[in-house]
Formats: sequence, C-alpha cells, structure tokens
Amino acid sequence: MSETTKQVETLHLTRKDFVPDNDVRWCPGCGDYSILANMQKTLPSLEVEKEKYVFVSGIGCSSRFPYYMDTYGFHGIHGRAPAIASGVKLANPDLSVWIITGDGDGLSIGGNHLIHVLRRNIDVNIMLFNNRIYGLTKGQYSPTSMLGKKTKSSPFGSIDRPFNPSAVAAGSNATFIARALDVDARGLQESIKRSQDHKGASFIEVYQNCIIFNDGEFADVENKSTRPDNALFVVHGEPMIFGKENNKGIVVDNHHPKVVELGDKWKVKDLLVHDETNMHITNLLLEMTFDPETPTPFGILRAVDQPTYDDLLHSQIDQVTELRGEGNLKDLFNSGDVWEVK
Amino acid sequence: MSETTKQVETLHLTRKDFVPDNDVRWCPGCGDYSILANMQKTLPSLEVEKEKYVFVSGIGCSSRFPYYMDTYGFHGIHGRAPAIASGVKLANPDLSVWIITGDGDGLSIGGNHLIHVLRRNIDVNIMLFNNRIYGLTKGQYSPTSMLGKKTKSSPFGSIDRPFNPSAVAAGSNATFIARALDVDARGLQESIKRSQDHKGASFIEVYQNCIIFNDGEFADVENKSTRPDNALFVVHGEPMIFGKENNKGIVVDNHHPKVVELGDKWKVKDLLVHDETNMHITNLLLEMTFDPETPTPFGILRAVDQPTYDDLLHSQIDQVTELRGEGNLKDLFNSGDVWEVK
Amino acid sequence: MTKKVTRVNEATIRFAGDSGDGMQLTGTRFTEATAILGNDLKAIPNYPSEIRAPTGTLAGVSAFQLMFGSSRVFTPGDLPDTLVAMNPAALKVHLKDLKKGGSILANANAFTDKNLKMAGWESNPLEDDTLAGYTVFSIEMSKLVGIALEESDLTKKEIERTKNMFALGVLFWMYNRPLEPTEAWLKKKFAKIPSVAEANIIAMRTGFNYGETTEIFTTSYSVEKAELPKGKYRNITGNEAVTYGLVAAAQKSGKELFLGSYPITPASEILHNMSNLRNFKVKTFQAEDEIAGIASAIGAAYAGDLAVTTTSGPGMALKTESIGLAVTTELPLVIVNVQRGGPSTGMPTKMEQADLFQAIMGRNGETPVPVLAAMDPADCFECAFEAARVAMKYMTPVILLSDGYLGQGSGPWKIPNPDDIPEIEISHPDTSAAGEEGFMPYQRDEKEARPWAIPGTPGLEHRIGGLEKENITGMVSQDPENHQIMSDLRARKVRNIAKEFDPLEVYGEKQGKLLVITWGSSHGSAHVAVDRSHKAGKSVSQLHLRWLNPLPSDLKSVTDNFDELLIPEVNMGQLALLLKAELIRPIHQLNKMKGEPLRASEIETKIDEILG
Amino acid sequence: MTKKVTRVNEATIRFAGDSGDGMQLTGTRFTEATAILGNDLKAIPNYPSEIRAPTGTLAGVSAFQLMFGSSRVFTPGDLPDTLVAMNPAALKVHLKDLKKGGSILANANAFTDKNLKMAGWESNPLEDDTLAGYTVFSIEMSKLVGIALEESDLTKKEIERTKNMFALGVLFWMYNRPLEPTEAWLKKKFAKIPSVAEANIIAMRTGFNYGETTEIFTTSYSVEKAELPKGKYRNITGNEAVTYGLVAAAQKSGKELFLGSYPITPASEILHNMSNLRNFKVKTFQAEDEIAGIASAIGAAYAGDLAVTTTSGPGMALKTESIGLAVTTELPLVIVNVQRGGPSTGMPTKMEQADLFQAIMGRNGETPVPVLAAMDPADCFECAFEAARVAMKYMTPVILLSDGYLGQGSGPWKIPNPDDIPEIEISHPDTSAAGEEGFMPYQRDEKEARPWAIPGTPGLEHRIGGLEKENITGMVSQDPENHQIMSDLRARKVRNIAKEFDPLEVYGEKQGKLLVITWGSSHGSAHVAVDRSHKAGKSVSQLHLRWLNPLPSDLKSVTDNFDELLIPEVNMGQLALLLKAELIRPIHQLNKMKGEPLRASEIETKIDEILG
Ligand SMILES: Cc1ncc(C[n+]2csc(CCOP(=O)(O)OP(=O)(O)O)c2C)c(N)n1
Ligand SMILES: Cc1ncc(C[n+]2csc(CCOP(=O)(O)OP(=O)(O)O)c2C)c(N)n1
Ligand code: SF4
Ligand code: SF4
Ligand SMILES: [Mg+2]
Ligand SMILES: [Mg+2]
Repeated sequence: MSETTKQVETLHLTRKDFVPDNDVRWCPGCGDYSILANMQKTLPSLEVEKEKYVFVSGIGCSSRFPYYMDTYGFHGIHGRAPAIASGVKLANPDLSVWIITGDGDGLSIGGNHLIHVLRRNIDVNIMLFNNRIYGLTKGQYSPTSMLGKKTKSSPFGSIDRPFNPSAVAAGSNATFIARALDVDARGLQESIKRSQDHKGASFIEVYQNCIIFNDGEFADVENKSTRPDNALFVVHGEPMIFGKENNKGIVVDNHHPKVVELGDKWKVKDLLVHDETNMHITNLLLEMTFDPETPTPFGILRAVDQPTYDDLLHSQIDQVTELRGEGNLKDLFNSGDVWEVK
Repeated sequence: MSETTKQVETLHLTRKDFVPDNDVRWCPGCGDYSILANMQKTLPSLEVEKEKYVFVSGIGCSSRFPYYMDTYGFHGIHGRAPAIASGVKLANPDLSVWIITGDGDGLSIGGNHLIHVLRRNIDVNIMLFNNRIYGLTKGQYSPTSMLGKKTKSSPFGSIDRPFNPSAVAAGSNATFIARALDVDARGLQESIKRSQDHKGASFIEVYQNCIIFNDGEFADVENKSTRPDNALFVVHGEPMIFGKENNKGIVVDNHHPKVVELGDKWKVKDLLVHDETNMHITNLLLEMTFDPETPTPFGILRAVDQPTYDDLLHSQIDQVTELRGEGNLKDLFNSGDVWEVK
Repeated sequence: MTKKVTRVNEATIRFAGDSGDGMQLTGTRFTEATAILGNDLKAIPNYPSEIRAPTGTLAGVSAFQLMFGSSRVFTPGDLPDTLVAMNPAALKVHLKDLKKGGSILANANAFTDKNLKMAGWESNPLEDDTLAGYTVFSIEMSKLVGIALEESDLTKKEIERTKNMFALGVLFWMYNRPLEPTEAWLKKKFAKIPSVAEANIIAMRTGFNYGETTEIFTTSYSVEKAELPKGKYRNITGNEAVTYGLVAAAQKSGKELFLGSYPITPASEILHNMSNLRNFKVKTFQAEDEIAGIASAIGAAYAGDLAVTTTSGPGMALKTESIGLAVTTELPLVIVNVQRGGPSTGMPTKMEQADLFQAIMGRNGETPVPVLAAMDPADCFECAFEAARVAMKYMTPVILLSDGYLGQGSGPWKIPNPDDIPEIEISHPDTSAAGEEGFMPYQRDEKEARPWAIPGTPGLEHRIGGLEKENITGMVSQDPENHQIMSDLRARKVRNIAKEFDPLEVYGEKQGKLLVITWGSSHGSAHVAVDRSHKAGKSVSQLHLRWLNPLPSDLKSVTDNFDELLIPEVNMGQLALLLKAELIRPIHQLNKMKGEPLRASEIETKIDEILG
Repeated sequence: MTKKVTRVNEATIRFAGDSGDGMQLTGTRFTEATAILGNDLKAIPNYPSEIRAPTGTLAGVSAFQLMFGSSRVFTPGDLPDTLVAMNPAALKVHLKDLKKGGSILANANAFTDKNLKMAGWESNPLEDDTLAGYTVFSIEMSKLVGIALEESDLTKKEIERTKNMFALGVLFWMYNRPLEPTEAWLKKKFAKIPSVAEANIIAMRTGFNYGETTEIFTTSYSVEKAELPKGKYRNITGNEAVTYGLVAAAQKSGKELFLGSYPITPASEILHNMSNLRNFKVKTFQAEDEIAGIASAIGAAYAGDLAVTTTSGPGMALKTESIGLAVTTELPLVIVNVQRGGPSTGMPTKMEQADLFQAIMGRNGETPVPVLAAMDPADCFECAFEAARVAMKYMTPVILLSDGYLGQGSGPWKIPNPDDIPEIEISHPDTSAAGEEGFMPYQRDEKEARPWAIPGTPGLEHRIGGLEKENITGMVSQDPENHQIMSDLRARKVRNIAKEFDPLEVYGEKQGKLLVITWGSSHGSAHVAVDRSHKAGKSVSQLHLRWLNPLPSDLKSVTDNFDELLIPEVNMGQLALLLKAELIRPIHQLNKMKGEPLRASEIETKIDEILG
C-alpha cells in the first residue's frame, strides 16, 4: 500500500467532492465521460485526502481531464505530462499523482517521457485513453491507429504500423500494466484502485470510443452482446476463461496463446492460469491484443514490486545526510583550499 | 533480400574503400574501433555500391562513426538520427541507410524516435552502441547504466532502473533484433549482414566497452575465458547450448528460462530451440539479459517479415497515380468551384 | 409583390450558432456562391477549441464571417452588417460586434428558457428591448423546416439539422445569390443518401421563398461584380494556397516533395491537403512530433527532395534546435508557421502575429534564416513558391509565416496557368565535381551557396553535421578563424538575398507625413484604413513588407521620405523593435493582443491620432 | 648560486599538452597554489571536444591558462608570458598566442620525428630558428622523471605520466609558489595508492630543484599579494558558483532545491556538483532530455520546490516550448544557460555570447522572461541567488546567462558569511486563502505576482495549464479582452522588476566621449581596455549591465551623457540591436565570432578607432 494511502482518519469524501463547478466540454457520447465518472466514484474509496491528488495531463481531448476533477491539476503541454508529474512527485512524495494522457499525447510526442517514467518506476499512476485517433486536432491517425485506417491525414489508408501501448509499457520494464474499457465500470474502478495501491509507476490503457472521429473502433468489445466472445478479463490466480457461455479458454501451444473450447478435449485445469508477476504470461496476453484468433485481454496484466525512484531518492538523501550531517552552507562555501586576506 | 542489395555487377569493393583520410579520434582502447573495423570489413561483401550507403548518427562518441566511414554521412543532432534517417530513406528508397547511435543518444533523448522508426518498420539498419554511460559528456550514467552505478552525476550510486535496449525494441514491435559484442568480430559481421538483408527496421544492440568511463562493464562476456559460461550465442533452429564444455543449455520452466547441465537428466533434445520468428522465444531471451542465473544472449534474437513503411508509401503513390493519373497542376488549381472574370 | 432591391458596394455577414449547427458549412457555401457571382471577398471562420463544446453554451459558439464587395476586398470585414444567430449563446457572443443598425436573423425556436439561461440572458432579447437599434428578423426556423419536411423520411433530429440551410436560403434571397451551386454541391456531397440532399435543398428553398414571400423582409441587396483582373478564379484558403505553392515549386524544380509534419491547429490542413496528393509524388510523413517532422525533412533534403515542415507556434518552438542544424548544414528546407495565439498552448484557434521574433531570432547561436510572411490567403501561394525557390537557390532553410486568419480564411485566387510559372533551376553536382583533392561539400558558387550533392552520386561521398565545418572542405573544424569566416558567410549569404528583391512599392504617395508599415495579415485592414484616411485628405501611405529577413536594402531610403512611421501589428511591437534598430528612428506602434486581427477602424483611429 | 628574483605585477601562463598529459590538473594545481598566495587571478581551461583525441595530433591538444597579479585581475589574460608545451602539437597550436619575448618550456623528449610530423612541423622547432625571439627552455622532462623515479615500483608508463608534475615543479620555482598545498592534495587524491602520490611528489620536487639548480634558468619571478578586500577566499569556477548561489537561495527561502537537467557541455558540472549535495536535500533528476529536465522542474515548482534547470544553447532551444508554459502558468523557475559556440552543435567546448536573442525573444507568442547575465565566475554566485529570488518573488521563470568561459573558468571568491545573506521571504497561501467564491489562483499581489498555492493545501484545489487563463479566477479563457489584459499584465510584471534595480553605476567618469557597454563575460576585457585607454588619456567609461530584461529604467539617462556608445560582444551584435531599438541612437559594435573571449587589446584598438 502506497504512502499516500496510509490509513488516515476516515475521510467521508464522496463523488461530489471531486466534481468541479465548470462544465465538461467533451462531445456528447464521448467515452471520456464514463472514465471521468468512474474516477470520481472511485477516489473517495482510496483514503487519500482530496487535496493530495494532483492530476497532470498533456494536450488532447483526454488531457482536458484535470479541469473536470475538483483536485489539484496541471494541464501541461503536449506529451510532457510524465515529466511534469515526475517533478511533482519528487518534490512532494506525499501526493497521489495521476497522469492522464492520450494515444497521441502519450505515445506520439510523449512516447519518450512515458517509457522513461515507467523505467524509473516513479510512484505515479498513468491512464492512457486510447481512442486510436487524434481527437482534439480533429481526426488524424495516431500511433495506435490500425494499418489501412482512413483519416484526414491518411485519406488512402494509414501505412503506419501501430503500437500496442501495453506492450510498449512492458518493453520499458513497467511494474504495473492494466487494460480497461471505457464502458466497463467494474474494470475501470478495479484498475484505478489497484494502480493507486501499487507502489511504483502504474500504467492503465483504457480503450475509449471517440464518437466523432473513430466511432466503433472497439465495437467488438464495447458492444455488450459481442463482448463476452471477444474480451478476456484476467484475474490473478484464475484460469483464463471467456465466452458467452464461459465455454472458451486459453492454452499455450508452441509458445503461443491459443483459444480452445472447453469440453471433452480441454478441461479448465488445462488452461493457462493468470499470474500478474510472470513476465511471460504478460507477454502472452500482450500478443493476443492484435491477434484476430484470440480475445482481447483486459484486467491487471502485470504487477510486480520493485524499488521506486522516489523511495530510492529520499532514502539516498537520508543516508547521505546521516553520513555527512545536514548540509551547512558555511562548510560548503569553505570547502577546498581557503585563504584569508587580512 | 532488400532492394538495395540486389545483385549488381560485382563491385570489387574492399575494406579500404570505406576508410577515409581523416583521423579516428576515439580514445585508444575504445570498443568503438572494433565495431568500425568490422563494419568496414563487412560492407564490401554486401553488394551495395559504395555511394548508396548513408550513415546517419546523433551526438556522442559513438555518433562520430559517420566521419570514419568513407560513404555519405550525416552527423545529426542529439537523439534525432532515426528521424533524419527516415527522411533520407523515404526520399530515396534506393539507399542503404544506417543509423549509428549510443545508449544516451538512442535511448535517452532519442528514445521516442527510436521506438517510432522500429514501429513503422522503415527499412533502415540501426546499431546502438551500448556502453552504459555517456561517453562524450565525460561520464554520467545513462538509461542503461545499472542501479547503484557511481558516476559523475550519481556520486552516491544511480537510482535509475535501466532499460534493456533489446526489450524496448521488442515492445516497439521491431521486426529484427540482434545483440552483438564489440570484441566478437564474427557476431558483429553476422549481425551487420543479416540486418542489411532484412527488409524493415533492424535493431542491433552492441555491447561496447568505454575504457575511460565504464571500463569492464561487460567483463564477464568480453573476457575470453569467462565468455563461454556467461554468453549464449543463439542460432535459428538450433538448441540453446553454451558453456566452456558446451555442457549447459536452456530449458523453459514455468514460463521462465532456466539453465540446466547436460547429462543424465537433461539431453540436448530437451533444450529450447531458437526460433527467430517466435515472439515468445525472443521474450525468453530478453528476460535472460539481467538475470544473474542465466547467460546473456547474443545473436539474432528476432527476425520476422512484415510490410515496410517505405514500400507501403511507394506502392500507395503508385496506386493513387494509377487511379487518378499523374498529378497535374492545372487540374489541381482548377479543382473546386471555378469562375471566370472576362 | 416585388420587393425593393438596394444596391450596395459591400456587405459583411456573420453566421453564428452552436458548434453542431453547421455554421462553417453554411458560411463556406455562401462564400462559394458569392465568389461565383464575381464579387471580391475575404472570409474567416472562428470556432472554439473544443471539438463539440456543450450545446447552447457560450464556449460552444462557432462563427464564420465574410465580407464581399464590388470593388477589392482586403479583409473579412470589421463589424458585420448582418448577423445570423442560431441560438441565444451566438447572439450573446456576437452582438457586440454588430454594426449599429445592422440586421439580426435569429432562430426563434432556439430561444428557449433553458438556452437563454445557459447563454446568460436574463430575459429573451428577441422579446425585450435589448435589440433596439437593430433590425431583427426573428424566425421560427426549426419549426418551418419541420413543416417543410413533414413528408420526408428523415428523423426529427435530422430534419432539425437542416435549419442552417434554411438560414442560408434566407441569406441567399437577401443578397440575391443563386441557389444552384449549393444545390449541386449538396447533391454531390450526399450522393449516397439522396434523401438528406433533398431535405437540405428543400430547407434552403424554403428559406429563400420565405424571404421572397413573407412581409417581414422588405428589402434585398445586390452587390455588383467586382472589377477583378481578367482570368479564372476560385476561392482558396491560405492553407490550401500554401499546399499548392509548394507542390508547384516541386513540379517546377523537378523535385519530389517531402512533408514531415505533426498535426497542430491551425496548420493541420496543409498536412491533410498534401496527404491527398500522392499522385503528385508528394510524400507526407506524419511524424511522432514536431522535432521528427523537421528532422525527417532535413534528411529528405539531404537525400534530394524538396523538403517541407509545417506547424504553429508551440511546434515551432520544438523545431528550433533542428533549424540550427539545417542552417549549419546549409540544406534547403521550407518551414511554415501558421501562427496562433500564445504564449504556450495559448489560444489555438485564434490568430496572432507574435512569432516574428521567434522566426528571426529564436535560436541558439548566430543562426540566420530568411523569413517572409504572406499577406492574404492567395498570397500564401506566391510566398510558398518563393520560399521554396529561395531555399533551393541559396541552400538554406526559409521560414514562411502565415497565421490562423490567413490559413483558415479564404478569398478569391486568380488561378495561374501552370505553364506561366517560371521553372526553378536546380543543379546537383555529378561525379565530375570531385576534383583532385576529392569533393568539396562547402565549396561555394557566386551566391555563396554550397553544392547540393545527393547520396547515391558516385565519388561525392561526404559527411555533414552540426559541428562547425571548415569552409570549402566541410571537415569538422573548431578553428577560431574559420568560425569567424563561417559566421560571416552564413550571415552574408542570407543578407545578399535582398539583392534580388524587387524595389519596395509604396501604396499611395511616395512621400508624406505618415507611412504605415505592415507585414503579414495586417496588410488588409491597414490597406482599408489607409485608403479611407487618404480619401479623408490625410497624407498617409502604406508600405507592406513581404520579406522580414533580410530586410530590403531600400527600406531606409523609402521610409526617409516620411515624417512619421506607424507599425500596426497583432503582437506587442515586434517588427517595430526590429525597424527601430534598423532605421534608428522612433516608430509609432499600434498593438493588439486579442487573438483577432486589427480592424481597419482601429488603424484609422490611430492614424488620426498621429496626424491630429 | 642565488638566482635573480624579478618582481612583476602580473603574469599569464598557459599549460598546453596532449589530452592525456594532465594539463587541466596541472593548471588547476598552479591556480590553487597561486590563489593561496593571495594573488588575484582568473583561469580558464581550453580542451578539445573529443574525450581523448589521438595522441600527438593538433586536435588532441588540451590547454589551461591563468593570469595572476598583485592588483585586480579581470580576465585570464590575452597572450601568455609563459607557455608550457608538452609536445610539438601543443607548441604548434599555441605558439601564435605567446607574447613576443615570452618563455617556452618544452618537453624535449616529446619532440620526436613522429610527433613533429603529426603536428605538422617540418623540422624540430626547438632546434631550428623558428623560436627566435622567444626564451626557450627545452628540457628532457620524460627522461628526467625516469631517472628520478628509477627506484619506484611504478611501470614505465606510469612514471612517464608524472612529467606534468615535473613541469609544474619548474613553474612553481619560476614563479616562487609553495609546493606544500599540491603535496597535500596529491596525498589525499592518491590516498589509496601511496606509491603514485609519492612518485608525483618526487617528480614535482625534481622539477622545482631543476629550476633552482640548473643554469639554464637565471631569473625567477615574484608576484606580490593582491590588495583584495579583507576576508576569506577560495578559488571557484562559475559552474560551482551557480551551484552555491542556488543552494544558498534554497536555504534562505526554506525551500528544497529540485534540479531537472540533462548533461551538456559546458553546463554539466552544475549537475555534477548538485548531485553531490544530497545532504542539502538537493534533488537532482537527470532527465531523459532537456525537455523533461525543464518540465520536471516546472512540476516541482508547482509542488513547491525551488526549481532549476541547467543547460547550454542546443538544450535551451529544446526548452523554449516549456519556458512558455512556465510563463503562462506563472511559476518560479531558474533556467541557467551556460552558453557555447553555435549554431547547432557548433563548438561545444568554446564560449560565445550568442544566446541573448534566444533568451529574450526566442519563444512563440509574447512570452516575457527576465534575463540576467553573470560577468565573472564569482559573480555567478550573486546572479544565481538573484535569479532564484526574483523568480520566487515575482512568480516567473528567470533566465541566467553564463558561458563556457565563466562556467569552466575560475577566480577567487570572497566567501560570504551565510548569516549575512538575506533571507528570501516566501509565503504560500493556506486554506484561509479560499474566499467565498473559492480560491483565486490568478489573484495578484502588489507586484502583480499570483499566489504560490501548493498541492496538498486543503481548500486551494485549482487547475493551471498552458491555455490562456482568465485573470484572477484562472479559468481557461479565450476571451479577447482577457487576452489583452493578461498579455499586458505579463509584460508589465516583468518590466516592473526594474523598479528594484540599484541605479546603474558607470565605471569612470559619468560623462564623456565614449561609453563602453558590456554584458556577461565581456566585462573583464572591456574593464582592462577601458582602464588602459583611460590611463592613456581617453575619455572613456564603462557601463556593465547585469539585467538584460527588463532593461534598467535609468539606461537612457546614463547613456545620454556620452557622445558615443560601443558594445563589444562575442556575437554578431545582439545587445547592440536591442539597445539601438531601446535608445534610438547609433551604437558602435565590436563583434567577434571565434569561440573565444574578446581580448582587452582588441577592445582598446576599437576604442582608439572611435576616439581617433
Ligand atoms: C507541441 C504541440 N504539437 C501539437 C499540438 C496539437 N495537438 C494537440 S492534441 C494533439 C493530439 C491529441 O491526440 P490524443 O493524445 O490521442 O488525444 P485525444 O484528443 O484523442 O484524446 C495534437 C496533435 C500541440 N498542442 N502542441
Ligand atoms: C540537445 C543536446 N543535449 C545534450 C547534448 C550533450 N550530449 C552529447 S552526447 C551526449 C550523451 C552521449 O551518450 P551516448 O549516446 O551513450 O554516446 P557515447 O558517447 O557513450 O558513445 C550528451 C548528453 C547535446 N549535444 N545536445
Ligand atoms: S473528438 Fe472524440 S475524443 Fe474528443 S471529445 Fe469528441 S468524441 Fe471525445
Ligand atoms: S569516452 Fe569511452 S566511448 Fe568515448 S571514445 Fe573514449 S572510450 Fe570510447
Ligand atoms: Mg487519441
Ligand atoms: Mg554511451
């Protein structure tokens, strides 16, 4: 449990405490609304004082998020939220710092800061709203748009292979990776809670529908009727089962994930069991993302404990202070060869 | 086989053709010398005309490389070589474009461009000289320096968790990943050849000793006597065997790589067989990098065929031209509602 | 009943409504119909930075203004004669700009209690005396289209959406514009859903007939054709014109065009337009950020393409390090900055002229770059072509400044005959350029440009880069004397571009009391202001500068003929500072920081103030 | 034999050798010994941008120069009196700078045929008449240390390496400096390998004795103590002084210091120094690039730390977008630019003053930032402290310009008593600041600074960002009138900082023919030049500007007292342009682009030229 969520006297915060006066200005029907609502609903249960939250974002529709949360917030510049947030957290480790970003903000211009904050394992929580499009600038393809996608800047179809954002996080040595769906309140709330509890950088990829420029991109999993057959919700320690009738599962075949039908041949015990701490299970799940033969995995894909940058920094400060004594200007100024003019 | 290496009339190039007049200015004993020599030795066998090579780099000791190759070269600015090189390749797909970068240039300031060029699968060849230090700026820790490393900017030990460069490449959906060692001429030459042959973005991580600021960082694999027990050279289709006596091998145990001793219990047939095209084999190898229990893998870790950005671009140009006819200024100017003033 | 038709010389109309009300489309259609009629015009959209701000709010209001006339029109007009207000918020936001005595066309059905409250009206302005002094046409547009389309298969919501076409129809009647072009356009646009095309056409006709028939309208206006130079015309936005200018330069130089760019308001349309031109061999590369946008363009320039990067202020900030690289490697590159309101993210959909300092001086080191600015949408074509020509001739990056007002605004463009556009001569050295000592990549021609030797050319293998280079040989050099030589050379090469400028042309008398100096899009309103002041008997002329760096060499002699100088600009005095230093004389300033162009009337007032 | 001791007022020495010859260390040791003796001094290293360029080449030469004297010393000297040349390349590179009649101390053993050839000597200059006119001491240093250390356990290579200590010993003798401080230092440095410490000490003593004993030296020099103000002194580099100034500001304001930075020559030492101060609660964050460096600092400023970012030109270019964010969010931030030679990567290890435009005008939009520049290494302390104070007082980013010459150069620093340094008053609003309407993050105090409300404070929850903000409330606003208000306000806030400047002080007469105006590190050589010219009877004074933005309000009245103005600067005329515009009068310029400071003699010549 992170420092910031230490048991404080019960806070009695409610959803309303996080709703500011100003209007929300996303398009009607935008997937961002549901993410916002679930954030406002979940925070009161996290036992963090309201004034300790800081939401930092870049630029994009998604990055307007801080304006819609009645906490401290910083609407930064395009792509730089992870860097700004790192400064916030290192300045004051007591804060619960959230980074809100989009597939353009976080993976195009801001890709480098994202992979570095994950590598460093600074204790911040990152939500990347992946709508596979640049919303705010009115519909160009993004680094997560699928090949062939026709947009304003790719009228003949995109020729840019997409990232799998969660795989990028894994390649950056991230200690916490989750995937959620804008319309799935339970999954969102679970991801938000777990990411706050996680000590270190948490990465949540949220599939988000942009009703204006990329409507239906995630139809197969957004649609309630097709979701069960197309989405796999993984739970640590549980076998990977999915399907409308809970009749399908995942096994490993020549190091690749494969869908099997439960029945005579395949039993639940044959199925792959999710293990958040096992890198190769995470990798198998990641590989399923773009594979048309397998369902799209959601849930906590990875969670391991590793020292955080902020802890290491502050304990190094303590150690050196122990060793050398608290910094003293007089000694500092007078270090080296000193002489006197009388 | 890539376009640029199509059989041309025999070229009779020799190593000397690639050695320019000016002096090489790395520190005596720097690992960069061996990489340079092997590049100069290997190019003549690639059947590419000398004038078709372009070496693009950023800033760093490693990035001085283009000055030492008698070909076309562009010593860019810090971190931007992949972007410059992308422009070169897209402007002229006929060129064999090489990106030379360092762990700082390519993974610190230039991390974003690196992951994007790999994602897009532009047909360029990238060599990242990983000496786990900033050489040119005189010895600060880099994003690949190990935790605890004492350097000029981390006098009490680095608190920055390192990247595994090849894993970053894998997370970016790279189609070709190799790892080589500055002192291993065979491995270097093999990587250079294979990367030129690969259609798409190739990524070669080279472990390189910086004798001045990080000497001995890779001692366990650089040292001829300890190398066999600490390095695993993988070959596609071959079981993973290593050790001074060729008596050790790799098996998979609960989705993790594990070292076993060949003998009564474990036979060669039990060992993991390398498959360049299988993502999960690649991931297993990548996981071994920082694991003290396993050897460090070298060789072609991954190689798969996927459409390249440059091919897609040029075929889209052809298709649209077919469809619409060659662009004509008159028609373009007169598109939309036109009226005449008489 | 035949109604009175009043002939006017010019008219300014503003369409305002909710983001979802289709005001941009309505405005554009009116513009096209007007252009085809042969009026001169300028048009400009004005929309919120949200994609769809909440319906009915002040923040969600989207507007489009155009001015058209029977003589030359230089701006989209200061204050509108007619305001179309599709809801209370639109009226609230735009009423203050309406000319005294102007007309308001309002959709009465949208003036519900809820909407009025959201817009901050205490009572319904259509019903109280708020609008006294204006001519108000309060029309139940929603209801009327509902009735007109009763028979249609469309949903209620879809029908409601055609109300903008109704408004357009009324305006077409009011200003005697033809319906046919819009009908044709609608049929094409909704070719796949004819019922929608049909409904829109009906709504428009209903509006037109409503004007014709009902008694609330007594007068319509006619605006005669403008006396434009003979030729073919089309309406063009600045961003389109930049696209065309660059594509023309590519064809005229025999180069392929490479655009490395990253989307940003208000420059994105250049990227969109370019990406549609694959059959012109245009290679658009939507990079991961602005730095990769310019860096890829620099790579493409090295490899022999006509290389371009396009952006707006914040993106320009990110490109400055790379611009330095292009300067020192002496590679041709066109950098387009469609300026917007700053600082920082600022006001993305508003215009400003505040990136001039950045363009000329915003780099580390002594890093001279030629800078020019376009004065109106059509001029963007000329300037883009010129930028590309100069870049390739002198082997240098060139910065073209446009702004949101030009980029998204439009006006008629006299379509040039491509055959009349001069060729751009490019010569790439071939193998024979390698002398005894090898190839000299920093050898110079009479313009002091270095050779553009392209990878793939046998024998010319050479290395370039960001470290200081020895002149002639191009070897890395940290020699003090060489650095002086190279610094002087880079400065002189840019300064000498001024040698090929045409002599400056003063608009009005060549000598007098006051000279108004303009750059970029301030040209239009200053032109109108100078005209009016001149007509009022003032001794005032105008000098417009296309090139800001280098400054024209006759600048001093031209300005010396005037007692006073005035520079109106939409910033805090950037050109004024540069010219004070250049001319060593005081300069009057008119500065405005409101995210919108200077108005002719504001400049007129300032002229009066100076001339007393 | 007692040798002659000549008393001189000042001396300039340059140590030059191969990168591997330890010239920086030798120079630093000489500097320390000289400082302890009580001379005033300035010192400056000069090294190649390669880590170890190939031995024996011209490119591989590394040098260190210092000037010391018995009165105030303002520069590390133009031309050296004595040149230590450890190999032929060092002699080749530096001979041209040696004063006529100066002394050369050469390691004869390094003048082998191979080395001579590599350095481009046709024959051995120690043996032909190349060096006629100089006093040459050709000493077989390598051989002599070899003999002296015959008994030692060190390898031959290790012994050879002590030859720099031999040279240092000779110089110590020549200038009558004590050996003890260096002996103590060597013992400490090589505490773990006493044999190396011992060998170096022996080599140094051998050199000293060699001077004392052999007949080739007839004279040694003494330089009296300088009359420095009373107090404790130490030698300090500009980069150290910046570190100390900022740490002092943090302590005096009760803030923790956060440094977000990325290594770059010649600024990296600030990061190194800071990272050593963990017990001062200094948080150094070596970011992934310069953008993350400043962005993290902005985040830290928001969260309440004294935030700093340090860099050099190319890094500064990358930070410009973020500086705009700091301006518009009105957060305190210190930005240090240790300038180097541009454009682009340019000449990383050479100095230049060419980033002034960039500092003041290098951003998109109207984005005013206070800018000040340090004049010498010790002044870096004052300026850094001042920058931090102003940043926090006015809630604004502040740019501090230093340069490679100051950052890596050194001079004596009168150590202040920390108790005498004034506190910096900071007040963070607490919960009570939230009024009825909630907290107003853009409410302003009498200086028009907004409150620094820190996350974690209950009741003050608020959002900031890069979009234009409504004054007082801080809500996002794209309103035209508000943008004007905010633009004016941001400009005025910065302009008003000038109100607290001390009146300008002219050095020399307050009125006269010529005023030399300087900024940054040009102060020293101009000071010397003005002094000399003044002594020669010329009517010339000096005005040094610490603040470049805003300009002091008495600038005009002070400069009006002089007929002519001259601005010497190591760029192509950046301050000159700004002051021409500010003062509307012609200004003489002395510009130099050689990657090295102006020399006093060059300025003197220019003064003569102007005054006839
Ligand atoms: C430096 C800079 N470059 C470009 C932009 C323009 N821009 C703003 S948001 C955006 C893309 C946003 O996409 P994403 O992060 O996916 O957010 P979404 O709107 O889809 O939620 C771009 C290109 C900018 N504001 N600043
Ligand atoms: C914009 C910019 N920032 C910083 C630098 C300084 N710099 C040059 S090289 C380098 C690091 C090089 O490290 P690496 O890529 O690992 O190369 P190596 O020298 O180790 O081969 C840095 C920080 C620069 N030249 N430009
Ligand atoms: S454009 Fe798309 S992502 Fe942006 S607010 Fe509208 S629906 Fe949401
Ligand atoms: S500093 Fe290190 S990496 Fe650089 S040239 Fe020297 S040994 Fe090689
Ligand atoms: Mg998006
Ligand atoms: Mg390195």
